[in-house]
Amino acid sequence: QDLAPLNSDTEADRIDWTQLQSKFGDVPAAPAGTRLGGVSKTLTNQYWRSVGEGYANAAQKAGVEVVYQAAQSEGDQLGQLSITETMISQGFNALLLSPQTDSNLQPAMESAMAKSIPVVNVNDAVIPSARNYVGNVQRDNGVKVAEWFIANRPDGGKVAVIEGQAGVYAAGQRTRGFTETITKDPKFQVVASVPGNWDRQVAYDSAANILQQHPDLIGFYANNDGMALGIVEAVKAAGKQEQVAVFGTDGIPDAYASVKAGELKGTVDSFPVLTGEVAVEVALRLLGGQSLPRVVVTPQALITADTVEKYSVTGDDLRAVLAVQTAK
Amino acid sequence: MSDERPRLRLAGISKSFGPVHALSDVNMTVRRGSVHGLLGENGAGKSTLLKILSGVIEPGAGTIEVDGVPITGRGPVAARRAGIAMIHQELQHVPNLSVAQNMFLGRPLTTAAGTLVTRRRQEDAAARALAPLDAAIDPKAPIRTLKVAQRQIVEIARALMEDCRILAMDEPTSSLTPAEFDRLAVLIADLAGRGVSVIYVSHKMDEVFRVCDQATILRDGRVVADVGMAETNEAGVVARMVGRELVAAEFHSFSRPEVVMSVAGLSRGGAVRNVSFDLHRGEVLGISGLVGAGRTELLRLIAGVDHPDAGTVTIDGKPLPLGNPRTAIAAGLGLLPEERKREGIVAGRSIRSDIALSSMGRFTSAGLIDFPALSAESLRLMQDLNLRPLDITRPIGKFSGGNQQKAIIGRWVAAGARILLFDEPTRGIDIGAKAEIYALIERIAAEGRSIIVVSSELPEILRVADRVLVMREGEVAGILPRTGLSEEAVVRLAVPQSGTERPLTAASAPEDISHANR
Amino acid sequence: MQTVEAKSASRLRLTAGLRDAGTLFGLLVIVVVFSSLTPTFLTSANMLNILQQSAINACVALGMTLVIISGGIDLSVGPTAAIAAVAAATLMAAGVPIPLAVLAALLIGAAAGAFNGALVAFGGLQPFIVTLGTLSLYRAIALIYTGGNPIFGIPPEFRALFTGSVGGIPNPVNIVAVLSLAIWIVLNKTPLGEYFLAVGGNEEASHIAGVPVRRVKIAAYVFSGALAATAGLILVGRLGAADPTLGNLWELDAIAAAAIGGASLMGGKGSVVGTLIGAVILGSLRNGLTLLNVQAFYQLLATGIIILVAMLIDRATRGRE
Amino acid sequence: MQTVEAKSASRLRLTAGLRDAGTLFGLLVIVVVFSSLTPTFLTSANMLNILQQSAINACVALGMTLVIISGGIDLSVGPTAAIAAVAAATLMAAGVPIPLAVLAALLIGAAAGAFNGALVAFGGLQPFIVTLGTLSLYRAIALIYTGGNPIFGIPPEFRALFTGSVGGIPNPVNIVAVLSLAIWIVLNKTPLGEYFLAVGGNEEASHIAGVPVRRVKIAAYVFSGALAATAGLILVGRLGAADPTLGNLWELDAIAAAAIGGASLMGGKGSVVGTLIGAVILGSLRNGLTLLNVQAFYQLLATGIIILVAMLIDRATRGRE
Ligand SMILES: Nc1ncnc2c1ncn2[C@@H]1O[C@H](COP(=O)(O)OP(=O)(O)OP(=O)(O)O)[C@@H](O)[C@H]1O
Ligand SMILES: Nc1ncnc2c1ncn2[C@@H]1O[C@H](COP(=O)(O)OP(=O)(O)OP(=O)(O)O)[C@@H](O)[C@H]1O
Ligand SMILES: [Mg+2]
Ligand SMILES: [Mg+2]
Repeated sequence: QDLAPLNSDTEADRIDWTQLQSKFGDVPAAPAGTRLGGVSKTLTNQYWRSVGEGYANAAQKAGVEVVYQAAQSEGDQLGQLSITETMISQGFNALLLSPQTDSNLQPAMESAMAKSIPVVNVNDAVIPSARNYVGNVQRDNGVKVAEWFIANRPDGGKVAVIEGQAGVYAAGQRTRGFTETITKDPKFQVVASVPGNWDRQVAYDSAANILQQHPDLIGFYANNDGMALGIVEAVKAAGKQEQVAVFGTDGIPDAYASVKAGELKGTVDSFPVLTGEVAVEVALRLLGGQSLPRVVVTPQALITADTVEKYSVTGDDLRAVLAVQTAK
Repeated sequence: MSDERPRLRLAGISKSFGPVHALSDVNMTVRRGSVHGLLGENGAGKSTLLKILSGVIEPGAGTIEVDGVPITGRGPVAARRAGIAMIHQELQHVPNLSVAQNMFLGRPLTTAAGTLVTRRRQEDAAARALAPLDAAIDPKAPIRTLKVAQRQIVEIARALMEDCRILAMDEPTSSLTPAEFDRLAVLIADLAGRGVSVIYVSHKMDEVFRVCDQATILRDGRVVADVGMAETNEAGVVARMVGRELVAAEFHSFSRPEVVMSVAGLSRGGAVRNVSFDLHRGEVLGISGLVGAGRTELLRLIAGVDHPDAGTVTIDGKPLPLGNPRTAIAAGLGLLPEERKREGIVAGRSIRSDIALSSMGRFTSAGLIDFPALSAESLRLMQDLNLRPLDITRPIGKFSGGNQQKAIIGRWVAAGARILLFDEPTRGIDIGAKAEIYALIERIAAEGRSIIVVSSELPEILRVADRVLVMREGEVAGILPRTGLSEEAVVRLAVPQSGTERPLTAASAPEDISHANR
Repeated sequence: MQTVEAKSASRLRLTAGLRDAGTLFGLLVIVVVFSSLTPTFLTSANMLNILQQSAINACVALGMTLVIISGGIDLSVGPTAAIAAVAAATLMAAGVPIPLAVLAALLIGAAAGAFNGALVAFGGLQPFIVTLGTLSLYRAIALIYTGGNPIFGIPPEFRALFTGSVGGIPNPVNIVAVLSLAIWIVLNKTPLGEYFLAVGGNEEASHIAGVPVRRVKIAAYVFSGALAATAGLILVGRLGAADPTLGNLWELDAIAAAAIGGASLMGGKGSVVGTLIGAVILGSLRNGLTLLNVQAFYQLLATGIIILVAMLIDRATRGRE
Repeated sequence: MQTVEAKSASRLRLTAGLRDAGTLFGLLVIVVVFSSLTPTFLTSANMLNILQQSAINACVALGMTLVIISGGIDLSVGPTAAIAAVAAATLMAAGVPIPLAVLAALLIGAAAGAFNGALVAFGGLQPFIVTLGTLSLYRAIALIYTGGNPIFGIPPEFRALFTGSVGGIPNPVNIVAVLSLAIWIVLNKTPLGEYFLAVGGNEEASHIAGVPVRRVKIAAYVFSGALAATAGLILVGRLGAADPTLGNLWELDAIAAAAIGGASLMGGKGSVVGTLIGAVILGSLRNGLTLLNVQAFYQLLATGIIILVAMLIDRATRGRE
């Protein structure tokens, strides 16, 4: 109760994921029969399935059970709350929550606290009363793409943003990060910033319209990869592949494939599998009685044709690559 | 009985709707070329029997044979294949489709390959079928723009068009004038002459005696008699139908000259033109006229259902704001609409709710409905109106048509209306109930209330009215006092003057017929 | 006469009972299946849990039932709840007394409903398309008003109203129980209820019979709006925040609850008890599937199948009417 | 006499024309407003763009129109399209010839429609609730089948069918034009079309007249399913991937297009031309708002307002019927 409302992007009490081991030592062994409950936004998005994969990997390694549930569709706020409450009533030892909105899991959060069940808020929407958060800095997703443009398009030009669902925290932060960073360079103009509702088709149509209005556009930033892949098709249909650079967010496998094929210029990977693994690690540390900083930052990286091979690895190899990157 | 195979044999037909035995072990035989009456009071089971015959509902038990061959298969299509055509009591149309489309619904005229509808051919054929009945009906008009009577004519024409062996007609003339019945009678005689058997249901005894040669009489779902029309008379038939004494009404004495309502210059479109008249306390004013003369529209204007273009209505000296049924009801008016099913009842609600619909305020205390009082009043009214079955919770849609009509009259009695506007009040109502309604009208008038009765049945108008207002093409053709009132006088006023006859439609033109015959 | 009355009264009760019996039977089947699959399901704690989780949908569905009965539909319930919720939250955060803020929220909900109703009744527009339009419009208002950010700073006394319980029953359940009783009375015991049923059953006949058709239609939407606002307040109380995206997809759940409970989308038919059972069916479904740890895709599958099966059971039990 | 006939024939045509004129007028207003705000809007390239973007919604809305006319509603069009799309994509990725894959997709769409129709016609269930159930069910099937992942590897020849153009007109527009003509003929020239109108206008009368009511209802859903599948294929061709979440919220757009185009959700009324105009209105709206770079919240606001205003204009132009 004494905690200030959490802002995961600016919270001062934070630590990078790579430092957990050095500062807090090994992950404490979990007692037999430990059960973790994960609740995510939706499974219709590859991103959240990958997070679940991370949960499963880490749980298996630690010899604990993890149950992973999700709402039936993105935006189903009450459904997600019901699922979470029901899980609490089943006696899980710790919860890993990725809420639909900042507030919709608050009662679950409170009843978990009342029962002293540790809760880890994993990525995206931020529960203000959350004691522990694992995830990346949403704003940086947009910042990284903006920085690419400033570095690689010295002449500047017109760019556009295709946003996620109106009113969603991650979408707002990503868009703001991109827009605020790129407009610091007066040579760039953000000529359009319109909703794509996380939907490939809507993004495609919006991109086609924007290209109609601004034939000299040089780039798109999309709040997620599904929309970015739709935009790529619109750009291809307009025959402007050379001129227009398209960036997405999330780093789903399809985006990697597209980057390799030279279609998508890049995506900001926030390494969902790793994020899931770190979240489980954090939960186990909390169960082991460790007192961790409030925010554990997971990595993100801009994936372009130059770097795609480097990041196309998994497991410990990927951890190694990312650890090096963070150290820099 | 003749030894030739009967055209139609119904054996042991039974049908129950829940606890109601609509039909019990009905046997009926119809000869080839016979016009066979099916008679009985409201709710006797006539419509149910004909619906079973035409495959619309399935019998609980029993068999149907046409020319000695049992009908195989179910549903309306099987019945039609067996040569049975039917005119339904409750007009069933698709409002947005044209007259022709409705007439050919379910068996469209198509191109040779059967893929496309040939609308033009349908319209021509429809016009030809309509011509002998009412040439003014445009086969292309959406049927919702037609008045009830015209729709009934369409229904008749549709059935006549079919190449059938048995034609069942369930109250085909309930909305028609005597003149139109005359035309229908000719067609029926012609059909019978060609060997078609006709089953004819009507509450109008004069019609029955004119067209029928045989009749089966039902009471409470059972056959009570099979009679040859030649061997009986109206009183004999009615006695068997009713099984009790008919109510005899005293003609009310109407003397008070006090005007309760005065209508001045009321107009709407071409339907009602500059209509003015006065209505007195305790008066029964009959309104007569041909189909489409504007009577229904006039009542709707007074009752606030439609907005007039011009004109005023004054009640007890106070002008009545027009165009809102609630102000009209508050001023003491009540409309019994012409189309019971569409404008009258809320089919799914209990008859109690329907009776109380316009007088909820009366049964409400502290914001809540006083259901015991409401039930008692509904029950009292139902008994008063001889409504059957006497079950206040039964959905009104499940009552027979005649009983539904009585319920709506009950609604206005409950609402304490002082001026009642009855549009075809006895349409589809049996002879016993009719007498009761006449008695009711007398009683209401004697209580000092006033009634306007629109009716296409001249004898009815002559029977109940103190004065008769005759409408012609939307205008008041004249108002006749009771003294010296006669059918001839009314008809003379109602019929348009020569030279202003109705326009002909395409169908009746010679070249079109020849074109169609090719 | 006394006996006739008594008989028909008892038959009335029986019919009403039979109508909802089909729905109840569907619920029983679901309860039996789930409790045989997981022992947790039938614990009293879990039952309370289900009721609590169904409360918000039930509240919205009550209003939806009135609208559906009167021949309309209200797709805008979610955004209506959102507007009311963010308004109340802003007021309370600004120090306005709780009762005043609640009243304001209810009035806003009622006004949103009245706007829908007026477009339907006076504009002569189809309810589906009107409320599809206001679904966007009201959501936009909520988002613009808040800039898309949830409003925190809800006073603890307000939250206590909705997180507390009386006699072991969570307050949201108590509130919805009281509201259900009120709506049941409105529908079954007042002229307005008769009018809802009459207008939905036959609008033209009702008009001729002097029923104030337009006002009745508007009233249905006003109830729906105010009840949606109530649901929004309950949620704010539970969440401790008012999110402008709150109420997403509520319309589908509410319509499903009403329809499972026997309301006909053609109007003129529906029951308060049926709708409540419908809401509990949907709540049990979600709860049971989560207890069984059914994965999201299969939950979706099960939801679809169970809605269809519940309707078929209901249909079979009730018979063709 | 000749003149009487000619007059009423022309009146009929005029009425039909007037019906859609209201919708057309709404479109004109939108076009005038947007083209005064941004010059790009009225360029021929952008007009083609709008048509292209409206094509998919138009395709779905055509089927929806038939279902609505026949007195039903189909909320499951999006998931139906998704199932058909992922099935076709899987087949093509596995090397099945394109025509076979397309045929399979259409059959799957038709089967999904037939299932809806059968539940409505034989199960006696309400269309809204049936297709609400299959909305979940079909989506679940698509997600489970693909594990939630989009299917890539669509053959370029298939894509060329939908990204190409004939005479400067993009192929999706051509395809939908041909389908519209076909549906127009079905609705206006065949017995089936008359039956759709009849069953939606008065089911009981249709039954009495011997119209095969059940088969007609099923046919409407089969059309809707097959057209949704077609829309799914068009989208796969354009995007180069078959996403199991494809078609999200298509039902609302399609219903809105049909309703804006004059279809009555009470059944018995609707027009192919009106629906097409309705789809173009919605397409123009999205296009114009994007061209003007209207911010997300205000896009939502504008969409809501414009739907309501379009309906009011339409209503005013058409008059009370
Ligand atoms: N669908 C139904 N459900 C329940 N009861 C019905 C139904 N149809 C008819 N009945 C009942 O069956 C009985 C016979 O009705 P039917 O309509 O056959 O009478 P009818 O002789 O045609 O009367 P009318 O002269 O008024 O038309 C009545 O008691 C009626 O209430
Ligand atoms: N809704 C309508 N659409 C088209 N014409 C109408 C409509 N209502 C009335 N009319 C026309 O107005 C005239 C008067 O009709 P009205 O129904 O008032 O006559 P009526 O004397 O009561 O005849 P009926 O015996 O058929 O009821 C008729 O010519 C009719 O065709
Ligand atoms: Mg009858
Ligand atoms: Mg009349």
